[in-house]
Amino acid sequence: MKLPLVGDAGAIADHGLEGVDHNFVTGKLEDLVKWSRARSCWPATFGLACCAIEMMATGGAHYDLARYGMEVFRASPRQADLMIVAGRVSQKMAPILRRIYDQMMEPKWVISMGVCASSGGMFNNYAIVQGVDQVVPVDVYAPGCPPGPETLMHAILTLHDKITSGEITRRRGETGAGANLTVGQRDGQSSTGVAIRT
Amino acid sequence: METAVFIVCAAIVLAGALGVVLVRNPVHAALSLVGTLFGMAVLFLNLEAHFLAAVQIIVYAGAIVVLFLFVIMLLGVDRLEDLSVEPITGQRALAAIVGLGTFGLAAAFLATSDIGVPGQEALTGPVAGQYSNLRQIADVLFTDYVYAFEATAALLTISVVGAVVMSRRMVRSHDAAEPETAKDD
Amino acid sequence: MSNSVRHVPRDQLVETVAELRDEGYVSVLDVTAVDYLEHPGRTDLPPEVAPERFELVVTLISHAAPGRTRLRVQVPAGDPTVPTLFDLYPGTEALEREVADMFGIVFEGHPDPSRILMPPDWEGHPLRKDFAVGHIPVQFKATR
Amino acid sequence: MVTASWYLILAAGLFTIGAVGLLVRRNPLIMFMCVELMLNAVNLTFITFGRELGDIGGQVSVFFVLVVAAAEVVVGLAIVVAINRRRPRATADDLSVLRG
Amino acid sequence: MGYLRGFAVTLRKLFKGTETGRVVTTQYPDEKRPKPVRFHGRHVLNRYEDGMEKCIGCELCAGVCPARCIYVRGADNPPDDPVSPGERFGYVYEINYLRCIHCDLCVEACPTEAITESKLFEFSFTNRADAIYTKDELVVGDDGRPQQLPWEDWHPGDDEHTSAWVRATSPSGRADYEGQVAWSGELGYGIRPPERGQAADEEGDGPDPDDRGHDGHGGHQ
Amino acid sequence: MSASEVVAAAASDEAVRRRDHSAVLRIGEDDGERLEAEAGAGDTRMIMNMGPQHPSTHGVLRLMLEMEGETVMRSKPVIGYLHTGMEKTAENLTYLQGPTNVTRMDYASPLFSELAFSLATEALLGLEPPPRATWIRMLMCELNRISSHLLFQATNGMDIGAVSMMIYGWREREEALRLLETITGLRMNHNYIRPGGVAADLPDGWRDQVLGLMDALPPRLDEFDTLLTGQPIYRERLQGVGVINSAECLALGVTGPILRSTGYAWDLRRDMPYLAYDHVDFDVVVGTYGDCFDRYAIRLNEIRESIGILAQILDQMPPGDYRVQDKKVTPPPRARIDESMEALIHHFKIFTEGFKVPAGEVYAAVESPRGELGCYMVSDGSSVPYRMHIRGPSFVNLQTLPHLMQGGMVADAVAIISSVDPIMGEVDR
Amino acid sequence: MSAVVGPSVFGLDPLYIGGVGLAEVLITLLKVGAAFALLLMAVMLMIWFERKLISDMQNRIGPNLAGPFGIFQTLADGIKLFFKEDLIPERSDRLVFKLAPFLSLVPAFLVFAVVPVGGDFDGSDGRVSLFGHETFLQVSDPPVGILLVLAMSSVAVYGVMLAGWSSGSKYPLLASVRASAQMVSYEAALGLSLVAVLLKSGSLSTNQIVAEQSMWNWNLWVTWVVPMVVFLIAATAELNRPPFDLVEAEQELVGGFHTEYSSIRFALFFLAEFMNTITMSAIIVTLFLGGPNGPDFTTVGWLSGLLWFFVKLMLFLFAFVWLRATLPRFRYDQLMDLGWKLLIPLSLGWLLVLASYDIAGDRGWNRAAAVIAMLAVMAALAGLLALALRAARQRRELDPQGGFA
Repeated sequence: MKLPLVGDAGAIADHGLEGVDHNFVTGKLEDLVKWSRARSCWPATFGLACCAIEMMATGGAHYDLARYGMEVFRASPRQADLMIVAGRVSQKMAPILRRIYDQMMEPKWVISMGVCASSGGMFNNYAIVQGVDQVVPVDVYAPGCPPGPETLMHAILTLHDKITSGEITRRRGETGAGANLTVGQRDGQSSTGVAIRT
Repeated sequence: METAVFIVCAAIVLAGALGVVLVRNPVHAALSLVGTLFGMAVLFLNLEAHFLAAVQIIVYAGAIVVLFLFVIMLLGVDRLEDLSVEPITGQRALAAIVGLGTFGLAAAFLATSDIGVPGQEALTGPVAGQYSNLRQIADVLFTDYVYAFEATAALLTISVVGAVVMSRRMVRSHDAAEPETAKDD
Repeated sequence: MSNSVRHVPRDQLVETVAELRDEGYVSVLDVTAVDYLEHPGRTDLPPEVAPERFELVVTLISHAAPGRTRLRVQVPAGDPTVPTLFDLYPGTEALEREVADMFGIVFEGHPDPSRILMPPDWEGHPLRKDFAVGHIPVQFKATR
Repeated sequence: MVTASWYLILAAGLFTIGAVGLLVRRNPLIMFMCVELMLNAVNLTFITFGRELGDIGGQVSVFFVLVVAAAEVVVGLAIVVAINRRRPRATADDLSVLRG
Repeated sequence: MGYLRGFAVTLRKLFKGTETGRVVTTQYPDEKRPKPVRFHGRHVLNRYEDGMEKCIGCELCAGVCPARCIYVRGADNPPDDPVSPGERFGYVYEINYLRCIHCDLCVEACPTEAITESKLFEFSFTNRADAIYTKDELVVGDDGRPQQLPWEDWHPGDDEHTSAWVRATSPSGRADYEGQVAWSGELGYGIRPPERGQAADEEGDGPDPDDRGHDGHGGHQ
Repeated sequence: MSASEVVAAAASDEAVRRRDHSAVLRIGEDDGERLEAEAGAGDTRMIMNMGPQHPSTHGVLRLMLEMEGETVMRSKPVIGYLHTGMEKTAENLTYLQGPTNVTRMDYASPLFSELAFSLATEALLGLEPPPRATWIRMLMCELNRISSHLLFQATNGMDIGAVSMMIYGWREREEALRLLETITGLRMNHNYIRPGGVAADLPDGWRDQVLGLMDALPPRLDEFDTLLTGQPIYRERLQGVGVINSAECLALGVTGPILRSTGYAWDLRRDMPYLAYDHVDFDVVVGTYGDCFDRYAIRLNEIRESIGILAQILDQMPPGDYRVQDKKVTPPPRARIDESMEALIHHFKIFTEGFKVPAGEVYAAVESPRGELGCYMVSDGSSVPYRMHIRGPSFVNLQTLPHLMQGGMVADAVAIISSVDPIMGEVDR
Repeated sequence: MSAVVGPSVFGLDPLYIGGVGLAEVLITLLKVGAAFALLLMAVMLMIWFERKLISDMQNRIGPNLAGPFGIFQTLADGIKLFFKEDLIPERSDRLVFKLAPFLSLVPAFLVFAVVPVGGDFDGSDGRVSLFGHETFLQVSDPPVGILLVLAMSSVAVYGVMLAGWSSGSKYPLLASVRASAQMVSYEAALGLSLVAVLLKSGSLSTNQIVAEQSMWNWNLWVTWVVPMVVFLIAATAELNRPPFDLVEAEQELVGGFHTEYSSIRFALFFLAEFMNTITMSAIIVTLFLGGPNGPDFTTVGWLSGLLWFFVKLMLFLFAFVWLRATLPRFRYDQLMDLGWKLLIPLSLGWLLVLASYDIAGDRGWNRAAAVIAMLAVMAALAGLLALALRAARQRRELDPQGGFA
């Protein structure tokens, strides 16, 4: 069914915003939606280790994530848009992390905060998943151990930029969208490192 | 207008009532009951009983059905009832006969007789008296029926005390007792 | 303030701890173990103690006369079992579970002998010396 | 035009449904709800008649019915809770334990 | 009335002029919190004042790194166009910032003060490859200032002090070596002054005249 | 209660043990759902999983709660979700690199882990760090204790539902962190206290900044008092919740504020002094009832005591070396490298293979904000610890959870977890 | 459409006195539309206001990047939620799950219908002239207005309760059980504190009640403050606002009843919560602070009423945020204790005191003496209650299984 100004209804139902025909009206609408997603990016309360403390400190008065409309830490993954993997992900935690990611609703984003989450950091050993991107697709990596609040904010702003420019959605589109993204081997880790038990 | 309201509400009331009887899930049954009660409340409005319409919602929908739901959730008895088994043979047939009989009798009585329904004309004008509905009820309630009224107060108090005593746990005394009292207002 | 070390045979561990408890050692602070598989040579053991692969280390503290006592128990690799101290000090529960998880030393009589840190289906005991660290190469551009 | 008979027939129907439900269902909670249906049917009758006869007494009676219904539900549900504590999955058939 | 006294506390915060009501937020990215002198940021590879690179490819930094995040390969200096003043230079120098924990052991280990840390900590990557900094990205530019990569957020003044200089030039615990200059000059900056150390302690603590960044500690001035 | 009486109570009190069995839910980690399915529908007890991703479990603690309605009957803490293999990692890092590893255990008070590690190493080496190093360590530890307890105030406020308290706690902690950052260059995980001393001398202007913090904090603490301590709702939430007594604490090996909340004054700083704590004067804060409120009040007042200690440290801070001057342990000053070939060789040796530590085994302990933080270290004579074990106070304290929670409600469970103040990095290591 | 139905359904609004024609229907529709739009705008601003104010109380800035001063923050949240993926959990009861958000939203709006937002009540009954028709500045003024408020607030519990139950998981279910107990309990206190107002006003119509409080003759003073305090506390509990937000206590129950909700359905809950906050504040203003009453300072009569109403509304919205910023959360049993053992007896007792004052006036007795005597009786009863509670607590503590050491 063809809708005026918007495009084919079936395509929209199947692909959401991506299925919308591009013209002036929908273009503006898409911009508006992207703006709102960037401006209202609610993080899940998902703290693991040292980085979680810094993540909370970022919400504190000195840095104030609320300025970006992000003080709404949602305990329920269903309502969260952004998962900040803050800290080292152990082999025991990885399946749970993945489950929580799967519980989040599209569109969703992941920031890998700190080197332990990003690649295992200095804990290059049996217990730690060497990079959370083996478990969930990561959009932005924040370096540091732990990253300072400003580093985290930089990562968040980077993410906002990517959301506004649509780059992430495009990338997801190319590699197999969202949760089904198959993550390649990284950092020399064998792919047998993590067994997802969900 | 009044006819339309009546028809719609009657449909809601009957559908809700059938829902209570036919639905397997107790929570759905309670929701159907709420539907019936709302329909009734509107019918009450149609009959110029404003006060009772509001009280109907406050007491029935706001307290009694909430209490039902509370008990259903508290006890976790929201499992589906197996309606395929008939506990007593012939019970349903009998119930259907009795039900239809009752309804038939009442309907036939109403249709044929002219007693009790002095005017089969439209129910429009206000109930006798120049005061508001609420004022009228209050006048009667606190004069003619004042002893009955006091008796209901006693009844409520006694039932609350009884409920608390009954639902108390034998072993653990201090929890879960309070919520059960949350029902009479 | 004193710190002392006592070497205790495995079968006397419980009695020794009970004695220490009566002497005023109010708490077991720590239960841990060491895997001496790759140790080049142990010089700190008294002659009467035969070195074994595992050594259980129990640290107790006395508050009345402030001091700690460390009990060192040799546990052979072939039979890594030790009686539990849970009945004397319930606070050893988690500590013993950790040792069991990390070293594979079995505590007989422990109320909950399950893994504590590693996932329940994990194979191996990470702190044993023959368990590999699991190091992987770090990613660099020049080593591609 | 809606006449009193309409209301009365509706009440009769409602009462019938409640009565049948009470006879058929075994879940004590649902049986309670059926009782409420029957009470509501009676309330409707009261108000209709009160309206017809121009007597506020009908509404007063409904008021008392409401209060008694509330009391009845309080006690009834307390019994259900108490029984359920002792015998989970009880149906109305099991309530014969209440007999001495 | 304990119930009510708490309300005064929260209400007082509404008066922005007072000390308790002061807004302490730093509005990143428009403004940045001033970083202390010793702040550990991302690394830079320094050059001598004549433009030669300080790194001699000795791999001490790589060896001491607990995260093994530094990869160095030395090579002999080409005699006609030497990169560093010594025999060898860092031919390959990479730091994997998804491993680096900013402990600064590399800075302490470096015998030539070649690697120090800047005050830049505002960077993040959308790509793992970006996180591996190569020597071209780490080494300071011709003006002695760190290079700015697209994903880094440098504010004016961030490049002033490639800090952790203090650890690189640590007197290793000896009080009598404090304040001694025993290091070489640096492209664009010359010889950096040391911290005053315990000398300042005895003189009494005035704020350092050349203001090295500890002015930013909101709330306690 | 004197120590001996407590011992007697602990020895004879079989009730402690009995309650043990009833308070701890002894089922496997994955058994919850199975048991749930097996239980009849009328069984009002249900097994609820709290965590590992739950807003109030402080990271990744998972609790299996057996509940009846809202009442917690038995419970079992399930840990290991943050197991990092730090003890294994320590066996691959030299003594010089060691602090970078241990500092990441208790990330709320990283300096204490570094201190315990350094004290153990120094004990094996037979070294005594110079006095200035000792006093700097004390200064840093007390600052860290303040920031750690402020963190507790924030998270405790958050768990009880006082949103402003959370932000205030973070705000004050940020001030303390900035001071730590000025001194060590990092906000957390400092790698500052090393075997043999500290990594760097105190920076210019440190005294003013410490004084500034000491001036700024007390009025803020009074604010906390108004906002929470004097708040009847808050007291109701915490008083009489999660009660434990001294005998139980000792039997469970509990240390720190939880032990002190029972009225049992035991603080390693006073009773088994390390560093120079015998040269400063401070009170050991104790509670009376052993409930959540006492634990909160102890932490709040320990901040005040720490401020008092800071004042004394400022007065007594000696000049001199801040690292032990042993060529084998401490790298030479930068100025010596150019002068002396020997110094250069030492520099290279220390940074490539580290320093060798005589064979032996040792246990050193400090009073961290959560209790006794011990480091057990075995050396085989090489430059890498043969075995390094940290006795984490949170790990042991966590065992009290089932006992504290029994009979409470879910909301109490949250308050209790908060009052135990576990740092999961140190629990799971 | 018969003229006779009008008054029975639409109450006493002078708009319908002369019969209902097209203009009247249009005006009514306009009022409904305006009220709805107003309420939506108010919710948007309220959420922003709350976030900004709470930030101010915490030395922060709060949302300031979405639009000027971050005023479009709520808009961004709304649009984002609208375009987010929706999910109905597998174990849920689909029908009820979908129904619940609307059950919570509709009563929130309906209550607002009886609030007179403006009008000149100084001497008159607040009618204003709209397009040449006399009407009230409220959507409807039923003769049982206050009962409608009570009815709607008691129906509001369904949304929360059914949302929790239908999600099919444990935390929401616990929240449901909490919600039903909490809201039903506080309903009683809410109703009883209202009775004091009814006693003084002698009417259930909101318009009447406001008209009774012309200028400064507010029910706040007339009922001697206590009923308003009780009402405010009970309303906070009814609204599930902190410190009574046990139903969605994040620290205990993750998200509470809306844990499993996402996307637009969650937004509806969000909307309902704040809409309820606004309508409840409006009700307090109407009942106790004289609604739009206040000195007239504009030339257009009804405008100053609107302004006064808005100012008073802001006062309560501020109070709700202030409560949130300051107080820690109650525990379930404390909440019940507060409701049953303090608020209900207090409002009941206060009612008796007020009644004794009135009766003494009617009978020509000494009013002060009557009130003092009544207060003495109340104090004695309170003492008895306290004694009973203490005895109960002592017995509970002696109970070996009930307490904890």
